[in-house]
Amino acid sequence: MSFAYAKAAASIMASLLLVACEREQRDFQTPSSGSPSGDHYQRDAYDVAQGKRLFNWMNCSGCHSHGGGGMGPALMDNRWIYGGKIQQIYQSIHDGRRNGMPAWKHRMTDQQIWQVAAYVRSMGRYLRKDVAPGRDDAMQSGKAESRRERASAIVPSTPP
Amino acid sequence: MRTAIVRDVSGLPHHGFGPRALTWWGTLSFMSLETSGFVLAAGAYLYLMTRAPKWPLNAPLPDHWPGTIVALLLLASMPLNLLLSRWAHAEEMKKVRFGLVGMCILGILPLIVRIFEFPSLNIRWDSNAYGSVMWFLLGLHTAHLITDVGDTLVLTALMFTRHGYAGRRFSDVSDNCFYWDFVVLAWLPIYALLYWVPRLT
Amino acid sequence: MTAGRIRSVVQLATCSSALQACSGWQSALDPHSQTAAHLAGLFWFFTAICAIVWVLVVAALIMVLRRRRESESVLPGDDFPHQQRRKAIIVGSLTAITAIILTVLTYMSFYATREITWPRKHVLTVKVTGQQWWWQLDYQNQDPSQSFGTANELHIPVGQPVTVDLEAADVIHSFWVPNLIGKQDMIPGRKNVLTLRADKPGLYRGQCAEFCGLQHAHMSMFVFAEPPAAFEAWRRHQLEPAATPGAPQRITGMNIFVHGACATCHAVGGTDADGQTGPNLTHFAQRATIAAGTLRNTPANLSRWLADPQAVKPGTNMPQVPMSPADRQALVAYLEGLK
Amino acid sequence: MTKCASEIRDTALDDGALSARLAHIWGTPKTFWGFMTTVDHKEIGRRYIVTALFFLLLGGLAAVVMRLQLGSPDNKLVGPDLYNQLFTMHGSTMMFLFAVPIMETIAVYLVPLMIGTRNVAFPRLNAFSYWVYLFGGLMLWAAFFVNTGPDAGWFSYVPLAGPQYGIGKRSDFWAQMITYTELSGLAVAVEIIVTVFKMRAPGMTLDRIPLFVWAALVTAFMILFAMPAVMVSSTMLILDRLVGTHFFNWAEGGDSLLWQHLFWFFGHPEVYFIFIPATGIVSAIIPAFTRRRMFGYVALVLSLIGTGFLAFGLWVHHMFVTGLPRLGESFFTASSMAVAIPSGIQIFCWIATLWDGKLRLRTPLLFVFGFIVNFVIGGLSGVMVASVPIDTQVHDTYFVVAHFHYVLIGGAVFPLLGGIYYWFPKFYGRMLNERLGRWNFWLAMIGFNLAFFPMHILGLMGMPRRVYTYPAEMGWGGLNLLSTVGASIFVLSFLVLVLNIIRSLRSGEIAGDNPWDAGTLEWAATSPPEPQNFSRIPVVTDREPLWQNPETLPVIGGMHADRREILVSTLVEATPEVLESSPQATIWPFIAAMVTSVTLLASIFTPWAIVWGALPVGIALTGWFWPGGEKEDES
Repeated sequence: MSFAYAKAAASIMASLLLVACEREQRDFQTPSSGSPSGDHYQRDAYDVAQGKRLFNWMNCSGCHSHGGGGMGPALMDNRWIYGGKIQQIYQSIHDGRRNGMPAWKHRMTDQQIWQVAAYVRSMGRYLRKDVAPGRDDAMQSGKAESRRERASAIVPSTPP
Repeated sequence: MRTAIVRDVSGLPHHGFGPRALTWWGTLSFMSLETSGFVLAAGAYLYLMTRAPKWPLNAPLPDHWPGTIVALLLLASMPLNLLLSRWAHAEEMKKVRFGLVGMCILGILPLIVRIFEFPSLNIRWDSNAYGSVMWFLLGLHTAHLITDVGDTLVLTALMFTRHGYAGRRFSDVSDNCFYWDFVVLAWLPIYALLYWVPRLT
Repeated sequence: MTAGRIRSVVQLATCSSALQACSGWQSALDPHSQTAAHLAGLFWFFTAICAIVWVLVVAALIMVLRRRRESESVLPGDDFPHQQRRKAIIVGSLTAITAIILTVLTYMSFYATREITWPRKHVLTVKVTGQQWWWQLDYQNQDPSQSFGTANELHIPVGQPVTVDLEAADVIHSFWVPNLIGKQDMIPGRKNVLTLRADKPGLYRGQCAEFCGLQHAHMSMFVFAEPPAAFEAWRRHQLEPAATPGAPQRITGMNIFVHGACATCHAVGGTDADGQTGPNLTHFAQRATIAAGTLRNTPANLSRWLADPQAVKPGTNMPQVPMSPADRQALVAYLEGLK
Repeated sequence: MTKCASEIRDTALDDGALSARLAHIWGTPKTFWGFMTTVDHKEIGRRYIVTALFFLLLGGLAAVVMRLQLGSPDNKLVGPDLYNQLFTMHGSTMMFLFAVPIMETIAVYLVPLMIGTRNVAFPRLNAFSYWVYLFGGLMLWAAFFVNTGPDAGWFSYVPLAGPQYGIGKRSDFWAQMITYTELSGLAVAVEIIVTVFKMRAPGMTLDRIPLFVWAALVTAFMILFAMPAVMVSSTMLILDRLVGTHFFNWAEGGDSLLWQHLFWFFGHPEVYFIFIPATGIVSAIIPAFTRRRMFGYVALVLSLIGTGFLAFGLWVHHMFVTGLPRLGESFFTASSMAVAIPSGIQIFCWIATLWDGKLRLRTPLLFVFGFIVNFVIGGLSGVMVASVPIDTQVHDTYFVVAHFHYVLIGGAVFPLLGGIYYWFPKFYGRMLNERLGRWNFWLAMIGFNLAFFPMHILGLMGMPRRVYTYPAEMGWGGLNLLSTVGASIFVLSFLVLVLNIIRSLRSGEIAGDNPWDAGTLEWAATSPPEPQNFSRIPVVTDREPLWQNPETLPVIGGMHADRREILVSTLVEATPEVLESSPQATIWPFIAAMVTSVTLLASIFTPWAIVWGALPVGIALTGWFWPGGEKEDES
């Protein structure tokens, strides 16, 4: 009986440990090709932060305006034209979409695209709070990703 | 080592008031360190103010009325606080109980008004550094207000039990009065910083 | 001049091997500018005074251990009154002497600060922006056609004061070229200014001196102090667009660069590559090093860097762009042709 | 308040009976419950010291890994990510979890014994402070072991530690660790102040207070006024990170230099929190081993107070290269130079006392000699970095690393080691071995200087601090290797100390009450002291009471022998004025510390934790203060 409790406690501790380690991992090396689902990018605060850095550097706000939407669709709401899973967002960035979204496969590496996709997920508050980035040292344009209300379930949407 | 009794202290009292009590000195020490915290927070406020092009920074002036009402309420509590301290020194249980109940009410009233004070700053903490430091100062004082009111409530309950008759409890009551003075006085410079300094420029 | 003489005395007195180690291309003790010479002189003056004080204290301790006591009373207690008075006078005088020394040092230090302060307007102005983890250099001119950007290698004319505007793009960095000048922080949202003047031609190394994250260790820069004519030639060359590749391999390399991921972050003047977030590579082949002083600029090193930047400089924002070895060869050939 | 009929006064009992009776009343049962509930300053002080030494071990191990990494150029033993965590953990641990706590808690243990009382002023606060400190330290190291160790340096400069560049939860753990340690540090400071002010033995007037106690008092005051600065700044940091305030965001009216001002307003005095108690230790050892009263008592006390004041006027010398106005910087050069004067006076007075003394060159005195030799180097290099122009070259280089290790190890750890050899017999009743002590001293002296002197030269050769590696062509490899070798020898000296302590605990020579024939009151208590310290409170008529009358201790009579009672005396003259009872053992401080810690830990992840946590914390504090009906509560 007590052994069972100990086992349960140990497994809880172990999973906490894993969560923390994963969240704080700084994975510098590019994963070898054929990289899997990309899910681990959205559990890693470093990858999400790098994604945010790239989002700014690539001037994604030029169309998506800090996620609020402009020429491109908003990224903060729960409406996703091409799906809101990280793999789908990766596809949108990688190959581009009709209506003006360019393909980035030749302009960013796979790893970078995954990082941006993970960051885009954080804008809609689909990531854990302790993984999503805090506010920038810049003029503010709304709440930081880590403070946004959780987005509701993903709703498929059509282009306007 | 051999010992030789050279002096007898059996006649000394078992509790003292004010500087004769350890808790009074403890209270004074905590007041000093909290004053240090208030001064540094105020320093941060003034530092940010001197760096800002205008003050308030991109925000309407704060509405001073809730703050003014809190200030008036706090000042209004001072006479009873003074009396309560005297009654505690005199160890008059009935008056002490009355005074404590009164101080609980006079402590809760400004706390209620305080709830309306935050929105009347007319800026959010996450809008800019001006907003952050305004909320910080107000929050710092509110924390002190809450803890002292909580302390007064517990002490009031205590004085209505049999434990209240121990002499040192009266000393505790007078120390609580001492701390309330500090909470009231600390509010005045913060009140000026929050509501009147932005109006100077 | 006093400081200079003291310096030579101390140099003689101190172990010479340690001092030889002190000289170098990133050393505070091998000044190549008036400013750095002032600083070094002041340093040696302070060191001499401090060394004397320390030797006196240790000598006193040794005497304490060796001297014979007049009265070895067994009972613990006070000194005799006459000893007390004598000691009081000695301690009092030593305190006064300490105060005098400190006053002198304070004055010396203040005087040196004034010596190395320059008026702030000079012909040549370079804006240096600290980035994680490289230096962006913008040679600014009233006439935009005379302005240009480069990275990590600062060229200055010998003998002329140059205004250096210090800024930071992300976190705090610190500009420091010890042979020429002491450090000054680069703080986001603030502007600091230094006046840099090299009095001898040469190559000087500088390094970021404020901890700035993962690759703080590999954020160095080089200052090339050149005779004015050479500097002017270099400046004119920088204004020109990049060399057009001739050889087929280089043309392949250019296409990879301009149409691939490289151009997203890097600019090469005269091509479509206009990325602004990484170092400007217009005259990359002229640079002595890669990745802010991390590697010497050789084709082999460049190939290694492109193959896996994270292995060379873990945490750098330069990604590993997948490409075939042949493509990488072509890219290296192109970049090494950007004279 | 009628007199209790059954009350017993100590005048009715002989020494033996009284001692047994008070030992029972004040004693801590040797059970788990006794361990958790004790409020005895000696129990808590001892475990505080052991915990601080444990953190010294952890911080030291971090340093060992760093030294191994830097021992050769382009080394790949640890990468930049781990290295940054290591040096941040090393600095934060040494400053917040080792140096300041150990100096404060040696005072917690010794001050009541030295001033002749039975406990500190607020024993339950003392227990609370220990538990909060323990939980804060463990939290930080637990975070490190799950790869969440802070990595922005022990002074966590923004923006690197801020919300944008301080990625993940690492800096949040750092900022919250500050809250824990400051809470415990401030609590101890308040205890020490009130204990020294109001609980001194009758007759211990201000000019008879032992110098160690003066040092502890001055330190406590400095903590009182400096620590709130880091509380304010770390709170701002965590608010910036967690709820999006803009204190340090330049684009929204904040300023990253605000952090530096606030941090160094605390950070510079902090060096003196460590150094001043160490001078107190030196001033306690020197008289005992020279058989002379300290020369210049008044001058020493005034220099302690002077240092305390000046320490608050120096903080800008950490910011000389941030581009502040030159005139202001010159002022801070002058004030930084001026703080050398009180330190100088202290050194002159120590040497003057040694001059005519009858020296007994035992291990504690050896460490005092080592202290003077090393600390003077650190002090003088401090004079150099106080100069703005020189600082522009050496700031943030290994020169500064060398400087502050000379000040902190030379100036504080050497006296601390001397103090351990000096007071160990009082703590545990057994002497430490003299032979091993000498080995310990010489290894420490040689290892320390080999490890840190070359760093001066490395800094001048251009080596910045906080780099995880360096290229071979810089020519720094040789000196770095030398430094690594020195560091290993220094570590060895600590192993000798541990060996010595273990040997002594098992089979050390029995010490007796006053093995060094010293003059201050702690040596009048038994070794180790009884739970009540003194069965009868001594009466003091001299600065070195035991030298004045080595045979008989004058004491007072008339205190209760049936409850925990202490004597409250007046501030200046120490005339008895009140017989106050001292609190019983209780579990509430532990519970309060527990709920406080959980609240603070949770607040790293959500600000609402403060709201949810307020209620349990309030309940715990009410439980703590609510009387339990013992004699101690009802008087």
